[in-house]
Amino acid sequence: MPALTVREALRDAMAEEMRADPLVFLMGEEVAEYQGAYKISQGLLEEFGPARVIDTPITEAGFAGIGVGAAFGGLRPIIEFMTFNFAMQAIDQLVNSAGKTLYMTGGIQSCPIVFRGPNGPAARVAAQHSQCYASWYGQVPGLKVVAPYSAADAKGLLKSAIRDPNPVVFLENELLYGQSFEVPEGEDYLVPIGEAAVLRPGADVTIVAFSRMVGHALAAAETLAGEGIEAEVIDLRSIRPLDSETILASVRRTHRLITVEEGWAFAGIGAEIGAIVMEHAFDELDAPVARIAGADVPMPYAANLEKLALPQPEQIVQAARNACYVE
Amino acid sequence: MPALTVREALRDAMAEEMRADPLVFLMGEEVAEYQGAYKISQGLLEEFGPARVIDTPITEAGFAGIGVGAAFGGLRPIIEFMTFNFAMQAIDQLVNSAGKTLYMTGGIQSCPIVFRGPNGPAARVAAQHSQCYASWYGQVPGLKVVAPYSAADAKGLLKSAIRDPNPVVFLENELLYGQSFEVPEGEDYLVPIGEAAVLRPGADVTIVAFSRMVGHALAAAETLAGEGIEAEVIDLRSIRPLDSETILASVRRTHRLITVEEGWAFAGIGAEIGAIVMEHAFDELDAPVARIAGADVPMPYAANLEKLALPQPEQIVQAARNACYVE
Amino acid sequence: MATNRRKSRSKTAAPGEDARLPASGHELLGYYREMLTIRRFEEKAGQLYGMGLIGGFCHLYIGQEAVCTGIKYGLRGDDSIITGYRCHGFMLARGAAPGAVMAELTGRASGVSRGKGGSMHMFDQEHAFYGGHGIVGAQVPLGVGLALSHKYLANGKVSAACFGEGAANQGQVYEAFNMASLWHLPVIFVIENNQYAMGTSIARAKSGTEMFERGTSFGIPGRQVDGMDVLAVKQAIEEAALNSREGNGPALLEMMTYRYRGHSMSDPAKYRSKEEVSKVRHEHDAIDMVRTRLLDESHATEEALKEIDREVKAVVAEAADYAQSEPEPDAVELWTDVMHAV
Amino acid sequence: MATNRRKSRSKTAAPGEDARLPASGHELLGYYREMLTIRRFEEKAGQLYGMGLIGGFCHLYIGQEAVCTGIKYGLRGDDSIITGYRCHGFMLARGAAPGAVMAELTGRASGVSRGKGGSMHMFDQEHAFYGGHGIVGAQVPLGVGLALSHKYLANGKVSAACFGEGAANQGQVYEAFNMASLWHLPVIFVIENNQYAMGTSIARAKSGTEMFERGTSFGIPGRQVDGMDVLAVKQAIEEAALNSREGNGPALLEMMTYRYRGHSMSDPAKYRSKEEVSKVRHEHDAIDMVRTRLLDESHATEEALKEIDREVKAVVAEAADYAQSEPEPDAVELWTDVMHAV
Ligand SMILES: Cc1ncc(C[n+]2csc(CCOP(=O)(O)OP(=O)(O)O)c2C)c(N)n1
Ligand SMILES: Cc1ncc(C[n+]2csc(CCOP(=O)(O)OP(=O)(O)O)c2C)c(N)n1
Ligand SMILES: [Mg+2]
Ligand SMILES: [Mg+2]
Repeated sequence: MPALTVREALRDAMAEEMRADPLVFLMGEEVAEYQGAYKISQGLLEEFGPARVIDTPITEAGFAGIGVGAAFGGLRPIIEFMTFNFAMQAIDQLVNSAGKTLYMTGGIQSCPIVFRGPNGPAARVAAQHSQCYASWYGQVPGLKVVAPYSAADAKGLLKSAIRDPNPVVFLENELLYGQSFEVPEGEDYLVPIGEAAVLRPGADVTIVAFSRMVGHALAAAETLAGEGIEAEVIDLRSIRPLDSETILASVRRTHRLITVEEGWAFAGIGAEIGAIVMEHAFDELDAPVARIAGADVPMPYAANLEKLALPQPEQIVQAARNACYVE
Repeated sequence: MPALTVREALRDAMAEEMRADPLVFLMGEEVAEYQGAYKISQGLLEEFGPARVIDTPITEAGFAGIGVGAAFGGLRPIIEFMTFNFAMQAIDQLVNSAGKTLYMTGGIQSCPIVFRGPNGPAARVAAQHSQCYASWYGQVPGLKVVAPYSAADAKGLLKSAIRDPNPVVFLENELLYGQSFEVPEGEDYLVPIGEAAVLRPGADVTIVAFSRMVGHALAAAETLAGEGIEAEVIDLRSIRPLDSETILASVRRTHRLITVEEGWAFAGIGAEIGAIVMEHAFDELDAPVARIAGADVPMPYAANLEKLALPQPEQIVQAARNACYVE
Repeated sequence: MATNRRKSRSKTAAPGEDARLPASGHELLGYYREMLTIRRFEEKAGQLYGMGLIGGFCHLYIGQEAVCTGIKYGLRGDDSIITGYRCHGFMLARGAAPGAVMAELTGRASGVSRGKGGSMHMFDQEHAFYGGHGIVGAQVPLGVGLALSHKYLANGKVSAACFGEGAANQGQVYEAFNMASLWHLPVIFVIENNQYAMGTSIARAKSGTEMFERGTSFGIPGRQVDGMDVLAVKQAIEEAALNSREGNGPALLEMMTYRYRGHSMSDPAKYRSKEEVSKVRHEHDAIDMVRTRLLDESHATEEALKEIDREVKAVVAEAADYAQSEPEPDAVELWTDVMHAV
Repeated sequence: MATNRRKSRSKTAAPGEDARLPASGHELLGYYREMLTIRRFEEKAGQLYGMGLIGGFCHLYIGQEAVCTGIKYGLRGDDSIITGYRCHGFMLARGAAPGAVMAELTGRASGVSRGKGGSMHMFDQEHAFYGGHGIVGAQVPLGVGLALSHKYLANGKVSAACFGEGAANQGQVYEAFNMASLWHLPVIFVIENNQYAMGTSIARAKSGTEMFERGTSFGIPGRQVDGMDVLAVKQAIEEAALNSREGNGPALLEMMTYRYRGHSMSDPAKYRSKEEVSKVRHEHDAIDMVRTRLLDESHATEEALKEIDREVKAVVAEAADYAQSEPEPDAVELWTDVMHAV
């Protein structure tokens, strides 16, 4: 399998789907002539022209709404937010116009659209540019929410998202864009939305993470293996629908669970996973579910504070040790 | 103690604080001449005049931002959203401008502001007008979030919120506006933000709720008492900071916990409470924490479906029975 | 440009004061019947609301009938239309069955949205009507998105995005103006200026010039139209649509109209005098104007018009009966339509 | 109105082509020194960024120095100013210590925001500077809110709300225009039109007329100003401030300027030619224009100006040293400043 960066994988996913379906188009700030603020749309303007790769003014509510209207009109828009922090300007269009319309119309009006862009902390961009929105969007029935880690999943999930007849919020991570992973070849490589992946099997403790934190979870598992603790690492991949089956099956084997996310713990994805496990596998738990999450503060700028604000592999290792009642 | 409706209590809180502090003013859609879309600001224009009770155009992002700027400039704005559904247009100003500025400026710039209005479902207003935002705002460090049930708490908490040097999101409930409760007299009656209240003591099971669901919890407790199950009912009152101490103390006595909220369960307040209890009182739990929440669908309009979508006291009763392992 | 930036007629112009726009008796009879159907339908909805059969927010269109009717006839049948929560009139104008619309209001399984959307959320894809939106102003970018789809598909269609004069202050409206103009999209922005946003008169919410000039700095020509005159509305829409279809981009039309009832059923409308309402009702009513002309020009007799009134009443009564007798949605419907299965 | 709606001079006017605005040598020397300090400071910040001592987004103000300097001198010292992320120049202009600003860029405890805000989030309450905001356009309603506080407190102050020509398309800007005009608030909207929003030239993002006319339909008089001429900026601000202070409400000033560097440190700026940049640099540079005039009018010798250059360099070098030698915030700072204790 060839190695691709997440950046290339996302670009390839869009390019393939745009080749296959003339209704698919990309719209957002700097996506065309600039080739994307983070160069995700490299080459797309050249291949597909300005009618299908559209630069917008800096007006998120407006172009998100235009995207939803275009989806109502039969197109399949991909809307890029330069980051999801700026999607707060448009969040009403995502939630109320895209997410709720199928239900409100009793099934008459579909909204096949993908909203994508980097989510969560990047590096040193401080409080207004570092928020993780996984649990906000994840809360909304009517939306699908995806947050891949590897390039293969980025590609396979983005292709699935573009083909999906429902609105999909596709949360990327800027710090992953440059990372390389093996990616299966072929235009038919799809990853279904709603399925988590067991990236590393283990009998002693389950670690569930998504997006960039999967890397931390794998690193922690490696360390733990050296200490004789076999951690099972689950990459959530989808936030909604959430693959509780895979998580529960693992917990029924390991009886211990650590959740990891970069966003704030309060009412986060870890809290949700804990609640699900409590509801369905309470008697299986030999230790409380532990949440590793971003510190409960706005993101600081200073390098040392930023590091302290973000989950580190060592914290996961320690939580796993605690769960296994190992000193 | 005199009985007041929640509507009157909120009005009195604002009026008293406006009398006491000339920097306090109210701004929002229809707050002045119309006396509030839900008549919360009845009489305020007459008493305080148009410089302090300000009608705005329908431009939430704009007037929320103006409110934050006015707070930066030394005033103490109360911003009314006609409902919190419309605050999604302005959510960036609440989160990024109001919530994060103190931290980003290393403590230089305060933002003493209250954002208030009805939150969550009303009656038959369907999907776009029925969302509960407690867990979204609750997630954000830098904001305080309050959601009272009784008129006394509405008054005491709103007065505390107006005096608070931090930004406060004050979540009301339209269906409670007309309900009457006893309210202590006197301008000094304050309820501190961050303290839950045990409304009914009980040894068998703890029920935690906030806003209108407290009424359901109390009704369920009454039914349960008839069955010999003594439920302790906790009114959360504040969402952030969350009073974990009161919840944990109760769970350490009852060993059973039911959470109730009108919003969606996914990454909701119930999930957060479950996670906290798991982290701090795992061994105390004799049954899994059960979440009662709004159905995982956009709010339907039809009367029968709407009822099915909302938590009902009978569900709480059943969950309590299950937690107590009673048939 | 066929349209121009000056007012074509002022809202206070008395009926018949301007030269009447040409229209056949057949045409006028059609407008009469359709506008009357909307009015009677809305009056009936008001009654059912009072009886507790309709819940939540219910925004009646009474007084504004000429706007949706003129838009319908100024556009082609497959041109798209989108509006806010005050949408019943548009549903009827575009051809939805009155019974199915009323059954949506009563929250029944045979409602247009199967009882799930209610008064504010009605769509009719067959007739290219895209709702029915509850968030003030949000439909405006959506309408521009429909126009984008028309241009993208090169299907020759035009999009009409309708919103109130209160909504016209919303920021996303200006974002939509900018992109629509920049990209020459076939969209007609229609401001239904009924003078009030809930309890706020336009003067208390709007700075600057008249609303129809709010697009000027975005390169969008604006025009004020007598929104009580169905023919004036139709003509203005026709001109703007023709122009948009030719690739000349958006237009902004400000329809001067008036709502006779409160903002929604819960609004006692104390912010204006009874005289103000009755003056418009008696001097510049959309339906009366057509009625007078039908009689003046001898296209119809009093008796013939009474017969139409009776027929319309029967249609509406039947719709109301249907809406009351149909069953509520099945409980399982709570869980359907959240997502399409993949 | 002292301001008017026509351009006062075009951005392409060559230096000295217009009649020079009156200014003493002392005054001009001050502008020279201050603008040069900003430029050298920003150049140094760029170097530190290249060395990895500054992280994240860092937007330099090089090329635009006349705007913040002219604003500073056109306002009173206690009038409030707010802007976006491109805020270092404003901090320096208003009087923050260069060392503390640079230490913020390097994320140190003695930075103006104690290392917690970084490049985009700097405030200086003592000098009535209110940031430093990362969300494009969000500072505009905030600036109107500051104006509301001035009017409410009747303190005679004016608020300057600065934003880019890209930000000028944001919807909340128009919401802010409307309310500021409706309520006659003392706010000067200042568009810093540097021709590009990241990689997007103004023509690719803006429909319609020139930016300074975007407030016209909200009743806000607009004016285009040579943003490279510190005296022109100062004069336009003075006039608008006087007018606002007298209770006549907002004004909109479009400052025609240019940024010489990329949008932020990570932008290679391939969307424009080197010639375009060097033409502005050589023909219409803000600092050169003052320098030339100082020499022309014999207010200073080459040697005196060189001495200023040396002094400025020393100030900036000292700031850079300070910013590199100060310690990072204490770990406990992670948890402080989230909330005021009650
Ligand atoms: C964003 C938002 N803010 C507020 C509301 C509440 N609201 C519903 S209708 C309305 C008035 C709108 O007036 P206008 O645009 O003139 O339309 P009209 O009702 O007169 O047809 C308001 C404030 C809303 N639905 N959405
Ligand atoms: C709401 C929002 N959208 C997008 C961005 C990303 N962004 C930061 S600066 C910028 C360009 C702004 O250009 P302009 O307003 O002209 O100001 P300039 O950078 O030229 O000073 C963009 C798109 C943002 N910070 N906020
Ligand atoms: Mg109106
Ligand atoms: Mg710019």
